[in-house]
Parts: sequence; C-alpha cells; structure tokens
Amino acid sequence: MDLFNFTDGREGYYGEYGGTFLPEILHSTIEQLKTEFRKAKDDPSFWQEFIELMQSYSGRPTPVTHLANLSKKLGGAQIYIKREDLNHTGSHKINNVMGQGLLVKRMGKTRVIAETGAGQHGYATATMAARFGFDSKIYMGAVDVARQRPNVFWMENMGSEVVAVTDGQQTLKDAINECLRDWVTNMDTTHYVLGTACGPHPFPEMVSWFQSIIGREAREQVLAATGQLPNRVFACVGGGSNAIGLFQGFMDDQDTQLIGCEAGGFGPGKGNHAARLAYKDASVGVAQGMKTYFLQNDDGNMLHTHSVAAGLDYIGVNPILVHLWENNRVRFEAVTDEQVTEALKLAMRTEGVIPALESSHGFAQAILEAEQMSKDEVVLINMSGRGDKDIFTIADALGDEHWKTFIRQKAEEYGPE
Amino acid sequence: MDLFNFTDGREGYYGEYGGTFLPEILHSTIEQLKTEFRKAKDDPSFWQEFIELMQSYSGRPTPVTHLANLSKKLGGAQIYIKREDLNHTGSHKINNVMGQGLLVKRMGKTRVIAETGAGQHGYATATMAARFGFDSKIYMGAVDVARQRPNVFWMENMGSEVVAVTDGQQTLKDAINECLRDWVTNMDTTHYVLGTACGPHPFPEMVSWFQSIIGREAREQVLAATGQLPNRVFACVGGGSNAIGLFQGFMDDQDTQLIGCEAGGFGPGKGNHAARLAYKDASVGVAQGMKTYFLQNDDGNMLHTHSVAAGLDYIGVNPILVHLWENNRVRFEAVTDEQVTEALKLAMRTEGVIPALESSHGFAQAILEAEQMSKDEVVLINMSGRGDKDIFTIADALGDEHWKTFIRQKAEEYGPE
Amino acid sequence: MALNKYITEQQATLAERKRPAMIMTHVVCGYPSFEDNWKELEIMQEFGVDLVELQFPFSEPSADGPLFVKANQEAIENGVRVQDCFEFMAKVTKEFSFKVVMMGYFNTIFKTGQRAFLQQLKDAGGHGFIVPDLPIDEAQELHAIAKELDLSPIVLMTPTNTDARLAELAKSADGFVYTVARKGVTGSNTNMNEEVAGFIARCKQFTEVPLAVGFGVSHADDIAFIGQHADIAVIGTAALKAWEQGQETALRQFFTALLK
Amino acid sequence: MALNKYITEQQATLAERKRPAMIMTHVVCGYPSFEDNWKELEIMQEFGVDLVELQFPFSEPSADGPLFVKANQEAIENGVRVQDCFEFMAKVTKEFSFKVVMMGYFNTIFKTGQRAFLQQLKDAGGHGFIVPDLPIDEAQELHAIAKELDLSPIVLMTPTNTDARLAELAKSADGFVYTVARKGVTGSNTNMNEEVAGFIARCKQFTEVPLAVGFGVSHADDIAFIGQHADIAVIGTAALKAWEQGQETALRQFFTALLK
Ligand SMILES: Cc1ncc(COP(=O)(O)O)c(C=O)c1O
Ligand SMILES: Cc1ncc(COP(=O)(O)O)c(C=O)c1O
Repeated sequence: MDLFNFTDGREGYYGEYGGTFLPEILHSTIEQLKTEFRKAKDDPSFWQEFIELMQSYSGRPTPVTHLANLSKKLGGAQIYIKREDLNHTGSHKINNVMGQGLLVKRMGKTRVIAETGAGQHGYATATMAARFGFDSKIYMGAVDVARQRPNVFWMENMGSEVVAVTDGQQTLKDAINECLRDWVTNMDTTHYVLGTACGPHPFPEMVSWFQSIIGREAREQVLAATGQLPNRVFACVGGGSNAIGLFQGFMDDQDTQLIGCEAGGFGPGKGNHAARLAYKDASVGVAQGMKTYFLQNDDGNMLHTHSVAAGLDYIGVNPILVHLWENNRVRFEAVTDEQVTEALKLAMRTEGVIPALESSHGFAQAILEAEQMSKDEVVLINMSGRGDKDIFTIADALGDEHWKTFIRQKAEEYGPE
Repeated sequence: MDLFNFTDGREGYYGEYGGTFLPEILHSTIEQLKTEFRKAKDDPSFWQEFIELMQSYSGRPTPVTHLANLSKKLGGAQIYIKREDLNHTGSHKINNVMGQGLLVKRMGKTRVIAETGAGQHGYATATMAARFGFDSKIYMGAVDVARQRPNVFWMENMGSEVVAVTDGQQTLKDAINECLRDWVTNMDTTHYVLGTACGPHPFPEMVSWFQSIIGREAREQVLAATGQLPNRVFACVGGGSNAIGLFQGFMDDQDTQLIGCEAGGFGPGKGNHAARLAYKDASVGVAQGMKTYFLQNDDGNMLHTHSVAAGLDYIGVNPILVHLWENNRVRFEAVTDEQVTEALKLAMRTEGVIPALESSHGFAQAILEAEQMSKDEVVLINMSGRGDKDIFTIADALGDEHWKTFIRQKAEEYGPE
Repeated sequence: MALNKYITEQQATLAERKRPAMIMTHVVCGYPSFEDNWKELEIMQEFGVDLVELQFPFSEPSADGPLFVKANQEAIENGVRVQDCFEFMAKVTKEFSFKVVMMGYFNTIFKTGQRAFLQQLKDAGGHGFIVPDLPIDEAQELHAIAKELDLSPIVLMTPTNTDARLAELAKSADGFVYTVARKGVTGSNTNMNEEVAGFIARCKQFTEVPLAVGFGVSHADDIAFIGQHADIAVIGTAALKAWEQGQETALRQFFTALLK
Repeated sequence: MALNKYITEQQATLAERKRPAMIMTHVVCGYPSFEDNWKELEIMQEFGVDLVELQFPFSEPSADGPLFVKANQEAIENGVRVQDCFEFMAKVTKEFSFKVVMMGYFNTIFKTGQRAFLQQLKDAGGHGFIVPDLPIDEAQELHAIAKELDLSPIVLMTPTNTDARLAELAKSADGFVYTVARKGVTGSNTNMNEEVAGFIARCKQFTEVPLAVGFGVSHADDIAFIGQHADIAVIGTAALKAWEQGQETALRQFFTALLK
C-alpha cells in the first residue's frame, strides 16, 4: 500500500483528510517545499545521505530490545521495544529534524523555526540548527516553558532563541500558530521545521517519510530476532509521527495489527484528555493547516486538552492515521495518566528502561493486551523517547517527596532573586 | 602489546602498580572472581554474549562522529568523537556494568553493590540490576547525593536502594570504602560492581577488558571514515576506565599518541584539583585495594580533591595508565574547570552535542592541540557521556540565571515541607 | 454582484466626499463587547466608512497579529458564539448604511457547515467573506455556494505570488481583492512605498476587480497613497488600538486625523 | 620472638589471675585526644590487660565499622600525625606493663617507608603490627624487615579461608594470630557459638601460635567462651563505646562487668 500515491485522489489528501490550508502569502513557499521534497524523495542519493547522517550523528540503527522479564511477568506475548530513546537528543524527533535540515540546505535557506510542546522537538531542532549552522528560533507555549525548563536550557545553550508564547492556552497549538506568524513574515530565509506528521501538505508526507526509517529498521530487526513478524505493533500518538514512522514498516503485513495509543488523561469527557479517535469527543475540522479530527466545540473553537505527557497534549492528529483508522488498518486506544505512570514504573523496575511519558502510553496499552496473548506471539512497542530528561514531570507524576526536598534545598542555595 | 600478560611479572601488576590489597576475609571471594573472570575471558562465547547484549540493550556499536564545524573553526586537525553518550543510560559506564552483570549471573550471585560519585555508574548499575533481576544497593557520598539528586531519583525508581555515605569527605572514595564494608559482610551472595579501572586486581583488568569494546570499535570506525589512524586520541581520566577502554584500540599503533586528560580544577596546588599525573601533587600509595598514584599528604592520608566534574573528582588512578605513562606510551595533561566549561559551550554551539563535564575535559585538551595540528591530521576524542543528565551541575557551572528562577518557582510550587 | 455594484457606486462618490480612497474597517465581534462594537460602528458610520469586516472569533487566529489575537481570545472567553455574531451582523446591516463582510477562519465555516454558514451570512445581510487560511485550491465548494447565494468570496493577493498564481487568484476574485501590502501578520505598520505601488500595479495586470490594500494602514498619508494606486484602504489594528486607548474620544480623534 | 615469649608468660599466669583468657584492647591514637587515650590506658592497665593495639589513624579505614571510622576521621581532623602516634607509643611502652602492637592500614606504612616505619615502631617499643588491608601475598618485604627487627606481623585468619589458605597464612604467623570471628567490619556483636568454635578449631589445625579472637567481643560470657577455645580476647569497639558514654566511670564499669 503506497499511502503517498495521489494519482487517484488529490495531492496531500488521505481519504478526505489532509490538504493545505495556509495563508496565500505562503503559497509559493509551500510550493517550493513540495518541489524540493519531491526531488529529494525521488533521488536515492538523498535517502542515502540521510541514512549516513543518522548513522554517524545519531547512532542509527537503533536496536530492538526483548523485554524478557516483563513478558514473563505478564505471562503472555513476547514484548520487544524499538529503541528510539537511544537516538541523539533522546527521541525519534531527531529523525525528522535532521531530514528537514538536509532539505533546508538544499533550498539554500539559513534560518529555521520550530514549535515545541514537551520540548523534545525544539531540543532536536536546536541541535540540528547548531550542527547545520542555521539561525534558529523555537516557539514554545509559556506554560510549557515554565514546566519544561531543562529543555529550554539546552536549546538556549545550543544557540537557539526560545520564545515563550503567551497566547491562547500557551501550549503546543499556540506555538504552532506563532510559528505560522513568523513564517508568513520571514519565508524568504526561513524554513518552518514542523515537528510531527501534521500541518499542511507536504508536512505529513515529509515527516512520515523521514520517520519511516523507524519501521524499515524495526521490521527487519524483529524478523531477525524472532523469525516472525510482530502480531501487534504499538505506538503513542501525539501528532502521530512516531506512530506513522513505525507503522509504515508493517503496512503491507496484513496480519500485523497496528495500534495507536492516545492520551486518555483523566478519562473520557471533553477537556479531560487528548484522545482524538479513541474517545468520542473529537470531530472533523480544519485548523493548523490541515483537515483532520480535532478536539473542538460546536463552533469549531478548540477545547482545552490534558495529558500527563506534554508531547501528546495536542488538539489534532495526523490525517494519514485518521484515514487508516477509518479503513480499519489502525486501531486506536486511549490509556489514562494513571495507567501510564504504572506502566512506566513497571518498565523501570523490570527492565531498567525509562520510557518517556509519551512512549509509556504505548507500553501501557501493550501491557494490557500482551497479558491476554499467547507466549509465542510477538508485540512491538515504539519506545519513542527516553524519560530521563523529563525528570521534573516524572517526579511530579510520581509525587516523589525526596525530589521536592532537593528542589527546595536547591532554591535555598540559590537564594532570593 | 598485551598489557595483561603477567607471565614475566606478578599477576595483577603493571610495572610496580596494581596488586590486590584487601582484607583477608575477601581472599576467597576475589579468588573466585579471578577464576570466573579468567574463564570468561578465555571463552569466546562469553565475549560474543557480551557484544550481543550491548547491541540489543545499549545500542552498540556507538558511532564515531566527525565534528566538521569545530575542526573548521579551529583550522587544524580533523576532530572525531566516539559517541559513548549514545549508550543506554548515557555513558560508557554501562559497558563495564553489563559485562560484570553477566559474570555475576555466572557466579550465581543474586545481589550487587556499587559505589558512585557523579551517579553515572550507580545509574548504570541500578539499570543492570533491574534488567538482570538482582537486588542492589548503591553507595553514594552524602555530598554527591545532595548534588546529584536526579541520578538518585532514577536509581531508586529502578528498584535500587541508595545509601548516602556520611563518612570522610562524603564523596566517591568514601562510597568505595563503604562498599568494601558491605562486601566483607555479604560476599557470599554479593558482587561488588566496581565502576572504574581501579581497585584490587582483577578489577582494573576486568573493567579494562569490558571497556575495550570502545577502542575496538573506534579504531575500525576512524579507519573507515578517514582512511587513516588518528594521530592523537584523547580521553578524560577519572578512575581511568573510559580512557583505557579507548586507548586499548590503539596500543600497538605507535604513531598514535594517547592523551589522558585530568581534572585541573582551579589549577595546580594540593586540594585544588584531581590531577594525579599531570600535576606534581600526587605520589605513590596503597589504598582502596591497589597501589598507584594518590593525592595524599606525607602521612598517606588522602587530600581533598576538586573538579567541576564529579566523575573525575577522585584521589587515585588506574594503575595500568600509570604504567603506560611511565613508559611514555600515554601522555597526561590537565585542564581547568574554566577551560572545560568553555569547551562544553563550544561543542554545544558548533555541533549540537552536549558532552558530560567529564568528557568535556577531553574536548578541552583536544581543542588546544588540534588548533596547532595540520588539516590532514586526525584526532579522536572519547565522548564518554552526555551532559544532559547533569543539568543542575552544568547550569551551576554556567551560572544560568533563568535556571535559578525556574528552580525557585518550582520550590514555591511545592510549598514548604 | 451585489457587493460589486455597491463598490462601484461608492467609488463614484469619492471625489464629492473628498476622499482619496474608500475605507474598510474591522471589528472583532464581541470584543471588548458587542456594546463596544456598536459604539465603534456608530463612529465608523459617522465618518462615512464604506465597508466593515466583522471578524468571527476563532481560537487559532494564526494569520493575526498580537492585538487581534488577544481580541479573538477574549471574545471567546467572554462566551461569544457563532450565532451571536450572526445576530449582531443582522442588527448591524439593518441599522447602518456601510456594507458588511464576514472575516474569519475556515474552521468556523466548516464546522457550521459551508452551506448553512453562507446561508446565515446571507440572511444576516452580509455581502461577502474573507477567510485568510482558505487558499482558493481548497475553496471550490465554498465559492460555488457563494455564487449561488450572490455572496462575494474576497480573494487575497500577496507580494510573494507569482504572476501565474495571481492570474489563478484573479479567476476567483469577486467584490474586491484584498491585496496584502507586505509579508507578516496584521498589526504592524507598512511602509507605503514604491514596492507596494509596484505590487499593486502587478495585481492590476490580472484583475479588473477593485483592490483593497491592507496590513498596517494608519495614517492620512497611507490613504492618499492607496487612493493613488488602488481603491480601498483597510483600517484594522490602528482603529482597535485607538479604541483601547480611549474609546469614543480616541476613536473619533483617530478617524479625524486619518480622514482629514 | 619477643612477643611470643611475652604471650607465653602471660598465658602461664592466667589461672593465678583468675582469667579465662588474655585480653587485648584497642585505642585509636589521638581520639578523642591523646590525654583521653592515656586515661583509657591507665584503666586498662588497672584491669590487667595483656596487650594493646594502638591504631594509627588513616583517612580510608575501609575495614572498620562506624565508631572507629569516626575515630579515625576525627583524629586526623584534630591534626594527629604519624609522628605523634610513635611519640605516644614510646611514652606508653615506657609507662605501662602491657605490650603494644601497632594497628593501621598499609598506606601509612608504605608512605613512611616500610623499613623506616618498622624501625620507628621498634624504637617506640612496639612488638608487632596488624594491617588488615595487607594480605600476606603483598607482605613479603614488610615481613622480612619485621623478622630482622624482631617484630611480629600479626596475621588474620577468617571463616571464609580455605584450608589451603589457612596453611599458607600459618607460615607467616608470628606472635599471635588474629582470628576474625565473623564476616563484616569491626563493631557489631558476634554471636559466640558453635560456628565460631568450629572456626577456631580449624585454625588450630594449621598453627601453634596463640589465637586471638576479635570482632564484637563485649561480655564476660564472650571471654569465657574464648578462654575455652582460644587464647586472647580482643576488646575493640565495646570499650570505646563505654568511654564515649561516660569516660573513666563508664570504662571502669565496663571492665568490671567484663572481667568479673
Ligand atoms: C518522546 C516522544 N514521543 C512521542 C511524541 C509525540 O509525537 P508524535 O505523535 O509526533 O510521535 C513526542 C512529542 O513531543 C515525544 O517527545
Ligand atoms: C561520563 C563520564 N566520563 C568519565 C568518567 C570518569 O570515569 P573513568 O575515568 O573511569 O572513565 C565518569 C565517571 O563517573 C563519567 O560519568
């Protein structure tokens, strides 16, 4: 199945989802991007260059690890994880970012901008900008700046300017809006490095393509390790880039179930979560450059969302995944904050791995299902990132008292402003 | 050159350094360890098992990355870095720890203990213990517990008990003493996972052997990338495990200079630094199980040491490296805290990499020398770990005001105890 | 068609009214409140404004600058709904003589239903709509319904467009064309210079439809400049800024200076 | 040889002294102070102690338990130097009738120089040395010098040693053998039971040298037990604990109860 063969439909559309909804002033910018991207995609040496860059700079291929202890404890399927956490900067975000960096070089632009929620994408972009020598500005909701200071610290130290966005909910979606505002002003020199498989065409296709490196590697690795294809493949879905990246490896393997795991937050009910497809609180809309499912009210204004994982705390979702969901190729499930922190604790104690809170959503759902499966079945989870950079969030999520004491002492040591 | 061929000398001695200085009660324990280690070292399937474990769990081989921007900026030699930061848990410490884990399994022991200073080795050991299902206790100086809380947090969450040692300077050396005390009590069930190439024989040899995976990979990789051997190879030296690990790959390459980079702290002068060989403040002694150079006074009592990098802040040094230094095979240099933080900043901004403060010592010395070398020469630096877990230390080292504000706010949010 | 006719008529009276160009102003529905909107519109009427954009607030106003972003946000927080905007528009079009176009983002229309939305717009007396995040390529259905209902889809032309694209845009143009004087979002000042004049001239090569010039118009000089090159001056942020600074008094002062 | 002779003599007077075993006590030089040490030693003399270990403080006392660790540390912080310890030892051996052995870690000896150290030990009137972190395999040089100077290297035997190793250790044994009653560091109590008796019996198979039993001896019962199986009871932490609790009074009470 070639998701990106648009000959029978409209370019940039997946079923009725996708499209390019942008101010007219960006028309030629996005056309240039489409053209350059198409050229790169059709040029095998570009992919080769990308692979080599990811090998030498980011340590790819990332391995697949068998979680024998966890599998045994659950008594069901054999659980494997794809180790995107071992990438440079600690998550799959770097795949997309380095790919776009190569395109920016081709387009001759000298400045990049990016939105970031959890900070992972901003961190990756700042890294890429330092490595490629681009100027860079990272937009981040003021609320996220406050809760994700460590990432801000690193971005700044790598030479990026970080702008705290004080509009709206002051989170990811507002940072995206602010990027669009910067882009309509500076498109001549500037490329907007979108961080997930969302936004206007060609971003969903482009991000999916770069992230497909995950699935290509994983399919081979699971086959080599187990002699079989995985029965089920789990990935968390924020914007949907790590999920589509992994799923593409198994798109034509009809016996492999693909499961997108969304942020169930406090559970169903508008405003309680960020599950666009697993719960029934979202509907189709057009915003942030694309047509897809959004958590919105009857007027088309966006709802507040909630998740313990900042990287999943987003109103919209990858239009390609919506299409695959409608066609029953991808199943969507949501897990609650509580299930997620339990899964995280279990992973740390039984296997010595620290999945990011985002990735822990995939773990939580897989744990639920693996238990019911037979011992000779195989499940694969995308460990999209590592949790150790989210210590503030995780310590808060786990309510760690020693940590609080440490922070109080540190504050005292620093003294008043 | 086989460093570990003891047929012409005493087992466990490198020149006049090394040996096994332990309480008699550990005699049979250390004999058992020597025997099991010897068996493992002579058994090619053991190394194979180790390699496979490191591939699937830790993402080895770690790549070698060309720092083209930095090289160009300095205008001298081509700088390459060996990416031990991309290992699971973020440093080379995991190589040694997983290797010892395999040995513990062979010996049928069920409990591990470890000392830790910066926390990296404790973190790695806690990870290994979770993965192998061992009970574990990590000893850490109370001063280090206070300054490295993030690592403590993760160790505890992976199921290890972390004990704050309140003796002596309350730092690394005191944690080692406390481990020895635990070991003389619980040797039947317990293996002491020493974290660096120090301590009584067979630890220096054993740790060096596991860490030699770095040098084996790196030699091949540099050859493949540049078509030549590196002219100079740099590694920071705390206890000396990452250095000996990398250097072993080039031991027989006489034209490759090997440079150990020590913690110059505030500069020469007793108590100001942790440079055992580069400065003239240390002398030969016997402590912590081995004979080597120590920073000590005329009575043989140990001096206070200082370094911005907790992992280099240690009184003693790998006896093998001392021997190689005396034989002019390894050159020793020290760089000051200030040079180190400047090198760190430069690495972040020009290449998007964040070396640990320990590793930044290697960067600092290499930067000094590369500038003077010609463009067709090649230098290799061991990036022994990533700095992003040391955000508190690095933020303090860089005096970041935003960070302080963030911590104050966080403390306020947590409220009084 | 209805809008085209109105604009032609207004155009004809410019000399008599001693106006260098027609004026279109902008109000964000329900910000600061519908009562304030009404007072603003009374003043605009007083100063003989020709057209008014009523912006329907949206939670993601990504083409707007800071002042309008805040206005959108607060209007939503105040509980302004799409229905309230239509009701307000109906009152406005009944009471005032300027013509009204809807301005807003596509999701508001899409979520209401394209036909339902335009029908309500028609019923409320609106004459057209400006939707900055809906490129013509995605607008076929909406434009088709508009044609049926005799509503004008206001197309934007921008300095970054190629000639080919301008030609394409011209095909959809109706009522007037909103020419964007510069890159960026609403709000900051535009330097009305040769570059802008050149851009307007380029637009004219492709369309006969009257041209509005927007983004950062705030001085009498700007109006004079626009009068020389185009047809309609769009007053957006500048008027809202005046209102925020001193309500009726400041807004009257602003228009007095602007139209002196 | 000198030490062996002394021990044999003391051994012979045990019945007459109504003692089940000889007693060796322990003092950390300069902790809490040399004055306190002196008062402790006076009491030990009073109670007819046979041997005293004078511990030279070391910064890394890795074979010691918490109380001695603290003692080592504070002595060093108080400025106690190796020379001070030798001077003190000289005064002690001149004043008191018990015999003195040095106890400490190898680095103190190594750093001073092995020959220089033992010569000073000899000059200060010491009879031997206990160095818990110096295994016999690393001790050839030190033991050879000791032999020259007629000093006894006190060897440790432990429950984890194999028979082969015990035989090996026995070869170096002189003066007495320090048998370690249990695993662990100094300080906590040892349960004097069959296991300990068995271990001592095992040691006796390999050496004729008198056996001291250490680690956790603190009650009269322990002394009785040791008297049945071995020769010398080593009183370490327990005495220091008493001193810390109430100086002379408490230490006298402790020995009274211990030796009743
Ligand atoms: C580690 C990690 N996983 C997953 C996500 C979710 O993004 P996506 O759905 O695009 O993979 C994020 C976003 O920040 C992330 O940081
Ligand atoms: C990242 C890193 N590098 C280097 C060291 C120094 O240890 P060694 O000299 O054994 O490599 C440490 C010790 O904690 C470390 O964490």
